[in-house]
Amino acid sequence: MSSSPERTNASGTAELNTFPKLLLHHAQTRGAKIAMREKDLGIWQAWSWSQVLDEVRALACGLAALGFKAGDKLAIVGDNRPRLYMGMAAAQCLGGIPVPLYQDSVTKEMAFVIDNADVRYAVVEDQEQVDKLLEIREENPSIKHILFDDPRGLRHYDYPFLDSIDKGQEMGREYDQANPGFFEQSANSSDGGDIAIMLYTSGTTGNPKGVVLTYDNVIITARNGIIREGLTENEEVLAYLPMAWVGDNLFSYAQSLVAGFTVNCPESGATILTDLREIGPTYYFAPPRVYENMLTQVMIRMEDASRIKQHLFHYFMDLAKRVGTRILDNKEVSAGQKLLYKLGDFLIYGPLRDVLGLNRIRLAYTAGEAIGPEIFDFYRSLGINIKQLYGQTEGMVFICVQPDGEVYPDTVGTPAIDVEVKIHDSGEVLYRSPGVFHSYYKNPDATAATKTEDGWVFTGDAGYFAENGHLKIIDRAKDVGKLLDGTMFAPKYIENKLKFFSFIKEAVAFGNQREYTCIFVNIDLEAVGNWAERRNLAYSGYIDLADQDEVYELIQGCVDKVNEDLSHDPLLCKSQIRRFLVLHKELDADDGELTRTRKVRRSFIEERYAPLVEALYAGVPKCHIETQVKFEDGRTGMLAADVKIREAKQFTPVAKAS
Amino acid sequence: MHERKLGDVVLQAEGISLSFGAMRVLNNVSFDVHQGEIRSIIGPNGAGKSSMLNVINGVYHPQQGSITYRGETRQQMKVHQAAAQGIARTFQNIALFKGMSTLDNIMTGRNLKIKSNMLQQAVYWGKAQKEEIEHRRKVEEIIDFLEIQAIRKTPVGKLPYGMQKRVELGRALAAEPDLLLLDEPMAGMNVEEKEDMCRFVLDINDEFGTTIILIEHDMGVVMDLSDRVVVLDYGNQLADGPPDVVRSNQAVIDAYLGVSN
Amino acid sequence: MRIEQDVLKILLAALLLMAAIPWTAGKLSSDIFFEWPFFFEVAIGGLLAGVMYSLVALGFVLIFKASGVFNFSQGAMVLFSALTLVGLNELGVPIWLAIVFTLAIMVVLAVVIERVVLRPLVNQEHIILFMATIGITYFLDGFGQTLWGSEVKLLDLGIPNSPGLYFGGQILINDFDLVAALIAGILVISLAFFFQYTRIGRALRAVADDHQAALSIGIPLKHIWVIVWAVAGIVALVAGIMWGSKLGVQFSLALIALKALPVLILGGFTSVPGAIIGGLIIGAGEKLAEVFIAPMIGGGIEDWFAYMLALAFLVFRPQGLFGEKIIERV
Amino acid sequence: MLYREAGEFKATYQADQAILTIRQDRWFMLALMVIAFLVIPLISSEYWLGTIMLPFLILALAALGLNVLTGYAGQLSLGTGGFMATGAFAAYKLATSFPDLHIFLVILLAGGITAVAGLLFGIPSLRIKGFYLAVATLASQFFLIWMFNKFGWFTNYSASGVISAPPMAVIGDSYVTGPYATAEAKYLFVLSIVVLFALMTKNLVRSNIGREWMAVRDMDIAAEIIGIRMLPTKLKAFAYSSFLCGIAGALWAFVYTGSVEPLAFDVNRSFQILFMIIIGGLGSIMGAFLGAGFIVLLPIFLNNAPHWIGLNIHVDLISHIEFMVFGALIIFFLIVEPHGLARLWQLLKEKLRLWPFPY
Repeated sequence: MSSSPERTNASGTAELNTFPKLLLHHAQTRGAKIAMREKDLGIWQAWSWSQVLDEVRALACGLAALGFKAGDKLAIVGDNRPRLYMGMAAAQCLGGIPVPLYQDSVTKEMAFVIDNADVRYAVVEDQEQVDKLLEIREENPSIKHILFDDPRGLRHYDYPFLDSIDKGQEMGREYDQANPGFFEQSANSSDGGDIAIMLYTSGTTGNPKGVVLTYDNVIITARNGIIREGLTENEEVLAYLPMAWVGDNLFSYAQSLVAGFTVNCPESGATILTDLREIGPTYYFAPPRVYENMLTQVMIRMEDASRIKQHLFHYFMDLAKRVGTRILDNKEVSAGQKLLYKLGDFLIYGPLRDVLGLNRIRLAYTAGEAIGPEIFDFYRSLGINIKQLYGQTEGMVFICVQPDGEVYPDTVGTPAIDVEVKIHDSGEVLYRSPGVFHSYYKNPDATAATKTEDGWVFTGDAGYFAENGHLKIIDRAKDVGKLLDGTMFAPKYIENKLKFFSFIKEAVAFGNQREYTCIFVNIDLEAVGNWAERRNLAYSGYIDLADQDEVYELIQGCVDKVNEDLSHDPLLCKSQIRRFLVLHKELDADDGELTRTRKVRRSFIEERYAPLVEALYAGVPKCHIETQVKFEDGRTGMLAADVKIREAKQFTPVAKAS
Repeated sequence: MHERKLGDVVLQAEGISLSFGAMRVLNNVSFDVHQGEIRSIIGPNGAGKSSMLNVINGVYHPQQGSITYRGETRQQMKVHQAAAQGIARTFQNIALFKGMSTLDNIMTGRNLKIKSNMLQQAVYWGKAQKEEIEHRRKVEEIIDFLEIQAIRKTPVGKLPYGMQKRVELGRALAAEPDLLLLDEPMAGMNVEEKEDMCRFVLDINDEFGTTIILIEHDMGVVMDLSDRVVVLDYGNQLADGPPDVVRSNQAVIDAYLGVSN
Repeated sequence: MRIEQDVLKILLAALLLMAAIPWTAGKLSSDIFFEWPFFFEVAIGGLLAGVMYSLVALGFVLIFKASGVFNFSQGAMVLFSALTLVGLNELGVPIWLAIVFTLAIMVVLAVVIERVVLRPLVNQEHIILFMATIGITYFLDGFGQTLWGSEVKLLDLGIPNSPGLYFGGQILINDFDLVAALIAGILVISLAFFFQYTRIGRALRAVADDHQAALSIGIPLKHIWVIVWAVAGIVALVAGIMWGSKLGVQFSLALIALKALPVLILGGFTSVPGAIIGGLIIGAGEKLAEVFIAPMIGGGIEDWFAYMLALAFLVFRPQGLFGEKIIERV
Repeated sequence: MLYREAGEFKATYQADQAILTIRQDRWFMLALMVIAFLVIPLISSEYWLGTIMLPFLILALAALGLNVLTGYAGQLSLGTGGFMATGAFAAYKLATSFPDLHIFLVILLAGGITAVAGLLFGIPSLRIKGFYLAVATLASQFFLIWMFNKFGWFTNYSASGVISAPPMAVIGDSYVTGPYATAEAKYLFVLSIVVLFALMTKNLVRSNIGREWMAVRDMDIAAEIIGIRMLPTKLKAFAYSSFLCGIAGALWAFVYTGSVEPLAFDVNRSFQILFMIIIGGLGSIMGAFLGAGFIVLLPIFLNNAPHWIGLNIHVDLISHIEFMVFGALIIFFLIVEPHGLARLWQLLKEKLRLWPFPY
């Protein structure tokens, strides 16, 4: 689409086209400004841009001293820690390529990526990651050196190829002195077209693929995002999503380096909510489940509030539902309502935003999955400018963004700056942008299958442009199937609609090449557990709770509502859910049922629970199943259960299919 | 596990006998503790284990016997003397300062290291504040070590049992002790909490080289953690030696292990 | 056994000291008149007054023993019972009936206190309960005076209030004091019996040692509290009658409680014999000191001498003469 | 509800350990100070300043002292009145013996002398605990009052046993005692001292010594085992507590009443101060002020309330009712909130910070 005229002169000059150059630039122009913070030892420890540069410089030189060469791959594994981000920058300063990995992946998964990406060096967080790498190294001795951040428990690890980052930096400083000019020279040596980073997509099927992105891909896209949303160097972001995920790389690394704003790393997983409130980010990014959890928490906590507060809350939330989003979008609202909303802002919205830590937010994104319209509207009606974003690793995130004032919950907005989007005849969405990836690493076939000669990328998603010009995504293109009668079947679409209910944590829909739609449901243990407690239902755990008749009634209600909803959709009205069951086990990434980003692996599940699927279509009321499961400590065991199956209510289509 | 090298004897209890009125609590108990060792005391309830710890850090004064600590032999320790010489401990029944936060509890553990006087503290300027900050940093390291960041400012009375035990360990660690007495640190914990606590005990021994005397009922834990074990039964010393030796000692099996089976 | 030997030693030392100091003082200073008969006269007067202290202290001990509450309002209860008694009497109720009514009122008061104050505070720290009894003190002081007025009232039970000569006419003793001591003595002995030989009495002692044990013998804690407070109320009434007919019924009766505190310290909070012996020591010591020591240092030392005496004891026996030694467990 | 804290993060330990960590609290405190130092003297009548604000501030200071000892260090004391008397008489002797001594020094030294007295009477606290100690402190109360009554030296042999403060000025002729002193000057003088010592006390209780006190209070045996020495710690509490009480006594005698007899500091004064900290909140600086405000204002309210509703009640009866109300309130507070007004304030604040959530 049209490129914006500001782009070419954005903060920008042609020569600031790599992260090393940007880092040098910030250290020079805003050296004393805070670049990163980390809550450590009870306070927010800060690094200014020049301190970041010093550390990166030492680390880079240290890596060089250890033999790291341009083109080498550096694995980064751990929670969001400043020194791991610095590790990324250090690799880039040497012309190397950082490869961030998911810190919670098991050794096997990690071994694949390390092998596939030809990783030679690694900068990791702690003993846990070191242990995994040591195990991998036994099979794959190509790892030359490992640096770790936190020495706890590693005192007695005596390996010649294992050192702390401190030690690495110490070596680096010596190396730096011995080789004056080396760092500057190598930091300035890369160019926009060079490889910046490799990010592994988790992929719902098969092994992950390494997406190779150039500096231009990353930096131009990051800059376009900054321009479109008017971000400044004064933003504060909280880096809490996995570093291996493209979103974190864009928001907590690339955009920070382009705009010069501050990245904050939380103290630990257990303190994220506190840390969020302390920092009060101005620019925030979270996948829908984070917003969902937050909303669930709000509702659960409000349940225990006094009557007066509950009344106030519900009264003003109703008001917000009516006028909140309109006020946010600067649409016309009567003066009385406006005044009332102001009062609500003082009594409820403001405090709520503040307690959640979202009070200072100027811009919040959600992406990765469809977000429930209720959830979405909840936040917007509170006055939080949350917008949906449609993106992919292959396009360095930005494909479509909801423009200010034109936010519709069921669409993902209009194409981002410099992005062209079109719909393929098959219904699949295609795009072309500066962010389009270089290639899949060592996988030309996949590259060719995804990216056309002239740079168009198949997203794999089915969708269409609505009348208002906004893109609407239905489902993964390959998942969109047909029922036996030829009706369109969009499983993800149905699943998402189910998941919008707080009681339903996961849903898996079946129906392709079958007579009708059936689903598996995973209840949300916390929400349903709370619900059960309030009704004095006793239960001993997930399996027990999932099996209760009352819970089935509850879920039935949700399923019926989805069916009613579907009956309004011209394309999907006939794919209403016929039968459903509440699965006796929580779907788990460790069992391969979910991806690391918590997407359901439908075909895997279909295979694994084949007897249940069969039973759904056989019309029987109950089915016995035994499943092998992996426990947290790594042991495996068998889980047996009798799972009940229920029928869902059917609705006559409201709109006729055109 | 790496090879363990034990140092010299740091503590020697010699013929300790303790009674309250007609009640004999300890009867001629003798054992030594080496630098860097994890030394366990086991025995059934009422065997005198806690009393032994109380003798070591001066709460109880034995009628007979002596304690040699760091080369100095005393008939009895004084409580603050023991503390000043680097003996810290945790308690069987949690003995935290209930009105204070986690942070303040652990800060209190550093009281011996604070040098500023009352006037300086009243003015809270210069030395006193500098000290507060210095010690806060140390305490934060302990909080980090014990992974209790999330409860830093919570009043300890509000914490669950397992967490309170952890805070108490933190308070003991704050003194940077040479000898740490742990009185049933894992009592009443679930498996997960026990595992964490075991890890902390090992890490403390490992990272700081702290010598540890441990009272524990969970035999699995004792056998895993300890270098050597003393077995007490009604104040009498039944056995003393490495875990596997003690485990196969017939007197111990009869008096203790047999009972628990 | 050892404890009792200690106590005997201390008592002996106390007596010797009490005699030795004035004797020496008399020798040293011509201002002080010292003669043995006079000494004994003073000492006996003191001992008899001490019995009355014991009576008030007994009320404290009862409640402390059974509920661990340090009942600061014992003095207020003395005042309140005396005021009620005289007030009823002034309304025309015959004195014996007034006593019965007052007894009933004190029992009701015990029930109310248990219900309104103690039950909501069960399981609170002792210091909180202590402060609550200070609240009760203020309330009762105010309530009694609001109800019956604050002017001094006379209470005449017809006990002769004239000095008599005893021991061969050498020693002058007030008859009233003798009668009062006798009544107090009877009360003390009957209480001792009550505790020793009745089922409830034994239960009360059990409570003091272990609340669980008390529950296991089938008496609810709240009943026990009501009983001890009622008994303490009755003791307060007796003390109120005695002190009231001696000094007149007025606000200063409440201050007698302050006199009883050193007795408690000396005797131990948990010991009935302690309260008695403590009372005797304090009573005698105070009088002797007032007569023989006070002139040397300006007089009027009654206010604090008892406290200083008790304090001196405390430093040597922190748990009081008969209190149980506390072994600290960790 | 009123709090907006998102984005207030601490980058240094100084900031994290500050007395008021929330920005809005700092504003509130600033506003309070402006009101106390500027607005109140400007708008208040002489009656308000002289008969309400002065005793309020001075008793708050005494309550602060007692709260250090009882609320923080856990040593129950019933001898506050005695220590206030010591401060008053020490100040009197100092001011009359050394007429050139500055008022500030007189007051400070009087506090110092009282601290020594507190130290002496604190010695038994090593051996005796709890109620035994409480009763022991009564001994100091009675002994001290007796002493000041008995020995003419303390009153410079005044026949009535009453001491009167000589006129003294802070600077030039801004008198704060004696007949030339204005209510505003007295108020500001007392306010400055009280604010200064409140701050100092806050500093102490958030420092090592404060933690040691609380440790001794919460579990003395554990405190000892981690190396806290009982005697010095308790004695420091006694000394500092009596220091503040002494200053309060000196201010009471010199600035508030101008002349005073020992009975002004009898055991009822001790109880009054104790009630302040019970109602205000044990172990809280703010509690001392809230409690003092409450106890000072309540009698005024009780005395005036019948008139407002047209009742005419005899003074005696009112004073009896006052007793009852006090007693009932004490019990009420202990039952409802044993930690007093300060805890209620704290809870309210927590509620406001978490609003609209209940926890």
